[in-house]
Amino acid sequence: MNPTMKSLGLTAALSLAAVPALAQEKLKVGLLLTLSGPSAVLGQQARDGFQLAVKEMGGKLGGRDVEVIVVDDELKPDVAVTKVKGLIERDKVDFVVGPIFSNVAVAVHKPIVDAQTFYISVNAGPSNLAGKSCNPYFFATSYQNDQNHEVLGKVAQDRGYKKVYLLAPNYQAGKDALAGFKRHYKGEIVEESYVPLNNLDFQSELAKIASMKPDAIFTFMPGGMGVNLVKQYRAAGLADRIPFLSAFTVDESTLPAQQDAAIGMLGGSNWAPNLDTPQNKKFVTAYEAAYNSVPGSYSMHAYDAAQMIDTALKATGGKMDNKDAVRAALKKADFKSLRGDFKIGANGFPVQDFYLVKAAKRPDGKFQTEIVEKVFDDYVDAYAKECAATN
Amino acid sequence: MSPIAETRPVAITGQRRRVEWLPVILFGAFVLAPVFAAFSGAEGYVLSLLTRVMIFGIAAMSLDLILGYGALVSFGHAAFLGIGGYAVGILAAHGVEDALVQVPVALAASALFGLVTGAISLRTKGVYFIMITLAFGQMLYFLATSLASYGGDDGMTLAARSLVAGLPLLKGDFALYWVCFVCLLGTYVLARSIVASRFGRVLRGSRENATRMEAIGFHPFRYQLVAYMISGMMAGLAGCLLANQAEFISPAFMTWQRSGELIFMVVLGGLGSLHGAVLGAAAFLLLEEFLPEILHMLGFMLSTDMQARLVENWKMVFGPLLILIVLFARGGIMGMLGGRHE
Amino acid sequence: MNEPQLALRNLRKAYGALVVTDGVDLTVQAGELHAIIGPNGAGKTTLIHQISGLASSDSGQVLFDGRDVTGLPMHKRVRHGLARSFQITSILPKFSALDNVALAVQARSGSSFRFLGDASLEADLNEPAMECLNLVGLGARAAIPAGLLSHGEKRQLELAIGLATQPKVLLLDEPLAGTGHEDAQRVVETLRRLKGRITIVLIEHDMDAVFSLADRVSVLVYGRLIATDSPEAIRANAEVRSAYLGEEAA
Amino acid sequence: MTATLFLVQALNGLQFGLILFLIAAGLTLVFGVMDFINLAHGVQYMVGAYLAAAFTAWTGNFGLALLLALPSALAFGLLLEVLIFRHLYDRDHLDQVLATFGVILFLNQGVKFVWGAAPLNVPVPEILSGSIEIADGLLYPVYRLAIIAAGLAVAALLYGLVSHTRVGMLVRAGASNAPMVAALGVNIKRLFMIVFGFGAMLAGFAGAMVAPILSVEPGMGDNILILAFVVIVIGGIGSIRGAFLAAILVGLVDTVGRSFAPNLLRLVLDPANASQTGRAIAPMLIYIFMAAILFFRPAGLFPAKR
Repeated sequence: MNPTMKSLGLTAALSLAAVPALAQEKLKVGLLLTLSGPSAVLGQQARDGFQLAVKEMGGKLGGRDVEVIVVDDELKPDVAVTKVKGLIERDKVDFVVGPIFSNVAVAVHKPIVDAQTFYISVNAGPSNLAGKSCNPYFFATSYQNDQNHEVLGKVAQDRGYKKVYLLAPNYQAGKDALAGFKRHYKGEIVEESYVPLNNLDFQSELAKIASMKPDAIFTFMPGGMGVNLVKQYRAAGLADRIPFLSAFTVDESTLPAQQDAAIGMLGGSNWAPNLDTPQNKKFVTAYEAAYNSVPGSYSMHAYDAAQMIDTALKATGGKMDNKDAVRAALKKADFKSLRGDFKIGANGFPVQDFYLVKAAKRPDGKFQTEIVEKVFDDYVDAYAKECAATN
Repeated sequence: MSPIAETRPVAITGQRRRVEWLPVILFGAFVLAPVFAAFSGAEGYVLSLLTRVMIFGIAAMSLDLILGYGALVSFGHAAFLGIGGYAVGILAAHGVEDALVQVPVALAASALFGLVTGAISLRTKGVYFIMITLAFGQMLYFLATSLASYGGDDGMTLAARSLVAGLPLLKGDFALYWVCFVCLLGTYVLARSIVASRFGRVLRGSRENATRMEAIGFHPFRYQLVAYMISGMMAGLAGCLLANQAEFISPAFMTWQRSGELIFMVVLGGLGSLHGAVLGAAAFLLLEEFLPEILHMLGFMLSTDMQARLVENWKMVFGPLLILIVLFARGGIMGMLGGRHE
Repeated sequence: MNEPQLALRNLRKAYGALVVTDGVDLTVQAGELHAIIGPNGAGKTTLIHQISGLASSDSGQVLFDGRDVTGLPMHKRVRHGLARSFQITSILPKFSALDNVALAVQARSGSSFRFLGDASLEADLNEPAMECLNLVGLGARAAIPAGLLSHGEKRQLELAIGLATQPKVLLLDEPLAGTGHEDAQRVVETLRRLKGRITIVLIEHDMDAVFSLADRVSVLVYGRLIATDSPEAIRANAEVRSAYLGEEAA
Repeated sequence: MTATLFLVQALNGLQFGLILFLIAAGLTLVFGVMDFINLAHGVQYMVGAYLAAAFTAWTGNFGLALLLALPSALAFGLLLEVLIFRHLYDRDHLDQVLATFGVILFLNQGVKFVWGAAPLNVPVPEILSGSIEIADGLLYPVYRLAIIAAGLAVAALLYGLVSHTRVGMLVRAGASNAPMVAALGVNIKRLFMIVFGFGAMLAGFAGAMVAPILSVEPGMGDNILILAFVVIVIGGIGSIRGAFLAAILVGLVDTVGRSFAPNLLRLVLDPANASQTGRAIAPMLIYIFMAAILFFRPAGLFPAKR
């Protein structure tokens, strides 16, 4: 099974030759992911996770041959809208899987659900899609964005930290992150510091942290920003003095660059590569063998998304024509998730456990996050109650 | 009398009389495209792609008006796209969903932004002008990212496309396509007219020799400022359309990379012909959309794995392609077609 | 005599320590053709820049029609009727000769903030422009892009553009510079025809032309006016001869 | 306490400014002497960082890697010059912008092709890895001080080169009047190559120096390129002195402004508003600063004399 890019596209789009007869036979899944630019690594993880699952199932999902069409959203929401219309109308995909980023997720939501196509997010979980704008065609195998932050707020509260310093990039997800942290943390927040998006240098914030001496810091610094922050935090000598709590900052996508600097830093997640379930062990081994890197939660979500489609189609006998039947089967999520305990809630988002994780070096010299303790059991996101749709 | 008069009768007036087939073909293609779209089996996609081409065509053309005819390299032009988009989005969020209100507000806001930033920017010349327009573009970009109630960095989805006089006329993809077509044609005709008008002649004169213009009694600054405002308003209109096409607005509409892409489209198409900018926008967007597939087809003799790698790294082909176009096709696409207007 | 058309009062300009215009006083009467001569580097072009407004003055005044225009930018002085040509040809090379001149006509006739209608087809602009071209003998070359004209023709075009602004005073900075004999003759003829109709301040190195055309001549040396008088008197002036004509003649 | 904090922030601003200077110096020279807009200057910085990362992985020693990265960055710059840039010198600025933008696209994807999309790691060299306590509880990393020292040393070296050598004289002359230098019979082609190669090496050096503290990833040069342009425009194009001053100013405005803007606003606004406004204004500060400078000095702080 190899990815087939939208090979018919050019001709089909601009000529009269459409090939509806053939399209019936293969199941088509469109992967809409960020594959260029600095954040490409996240998209690659998700793509590889999905394709690993498809490969393991013999190139079939739900008994049907599957064609996986990968497109790059370039992290431009308006480009993504056109590409997703291409996936739906030209390639006639049955499922859109992706994206990584919330702004893209929000932008493509309307065209996908308006076309009554199933939309499975493998990372982005913006609050409005979980709450007011929830939709029967939208599912997530990941989480609602706030949840990982809530884990750390709970941890900070439980550990009795009196003073916490918050640090986030100056954009919506950053503000949401801090809001999520504060949902369970009730102690004093000595400072809420915002840095510009794509900030390179945190020296001025680190100086402030050193002078304020909080009991812990909490931060959300995705991608390269997180790499910079972690390395600089370690270099400033703070790592051993002030606990570093973070989400989406220290994970398998950034650890190859952070390496030793990140060891011992704490994060929140719904999974870690060392989670002790048999299927997870098999997945991590197979992933590492195929792609020579440690899988992150992005790959795990995508792998689960493939499984979710597979079981749903098995339930409908491979048929897509009855959307309600497909939806009911998707919602049942009758598969063995890599993270073990897993259900789909009323708003299409998972009901799952969350863990405190810690960055560690494995005996083979590679880095990964490892589970410290379970923080939430069967946790439902805070927006689910705002969801009116009968999913 | 020197022999030049006999051998080179390059009469400007004669040039203008010649029938220009290129814009006719270009706009003809836009008229016929929906027919093909209807038969392609993916009409929403084809229409959406071509609608984008037309919208960016308007934006690129607006830039060509000041870049090609006024030599004003604005590196913050995407800001106007954002103003247009946010005018639609913010008004819609407050219940004002009619384009008859949104568009005038967008145009007024664009004109105002153009007036203020233009008045400051036009004090500088050359690269300094490029950079100060960039600075203003960046300011607006960061302002948009801080608008938490309008989605901040994530942007926000429009509940529906704008109404026209209370009616959902833009709802269908075909309707939006034709509205964009009319806007494109309208701005093209208007821009052509401006270029040839008294005003346009002063603008063009100022591009060639500002001192001479002052010596016959013109103050180029005033004309350049007004041109900058008009150009901004056209781009603002494109922003309104873009918001409706994507049914979404976000600060991503106005990054500096976007401004760079607009310059790119203009230069790719060929400076100073207006329809060249539309061609440039079409070439740029279609290449961006289809280059991965073209590569896929060209790579048929490679192993599927290599083929996938080639496709994923399409920008490694796109980049050198641009360099080659610059090095070997002076004057952009218009230059290649031998139809440079000026 | 009446109020002078143009008067300079103690005009000064310095670039750092180098004083290029050093207290120049000058009056030019309406209708006069006033020549300013002087050796290279005397500051003639700078003086024209100061009068026209292209360069600012450190101190002193430029009075035009009795009005102080010292602080006005060039484009406003032109609108009052104070036009100029350039020593180094300054035209719009991609515009036709006619459009070059028509643009100058346009500057004087109505608003240029008109966005509709093809300006190159406006008879109101083209006819006066054509007259100016005919006046300088370029009528047959109206449709040629200005950049393709010969050097002499470009000098004539400069003159036509200046005339098209309907100036009361025309400042001409070496209109004969670099022209061949025939072209020079044509320019001199044109100037002779204009003489008396408008006031002209002429900077020129061609002494034959200067002495045959000028009503009065001023001599500028190192930024100072050392003499202003009739051509005959200047010719006879010993100081001028030693400072200027002597070395020129040699 | 606030005074020490201010001192630390000023030190940070200085360090950030010096990194900017290393990049801006080459950019302003290439621009001033050759009148060439090189958008690809940012990817040369990125390539420097990647080279440092690759050589560190290979040799296991950052110092050695730095020594290897410098000539490699130089060679890479010269390769680009010969292959592409020299064909663009006589083109107008727009063509240059377009072609060098193509180079950016290619190289951003290229490093991903070679090294993968994930950020690379370069450990801080052992001897420079500690921190110095500059005030009670305020640690300052040694490596940062090393960057400051290296930046100042390069600035001094550049000053010496530009003001006391023949090439430097030509560079200064070229920045204010390139045709004149050509008329003097100088081999302009070779001068351009030297300037370009040197600029590329400086950018590469900056990239290599920051590799241990910043994430080495595709596209890392894009944002810094814009900042470098801001610097050279504020400083006055072609002026090394201007670039130095502007780089330090931008570094200080960004770093100090970011941490103290909310405090300053608190004097005039209520705290909630102040922190919100401060947050909105902070990322714009540099651009507001540039617009203000250009408003009063349309050709920068040290305009080239023409």
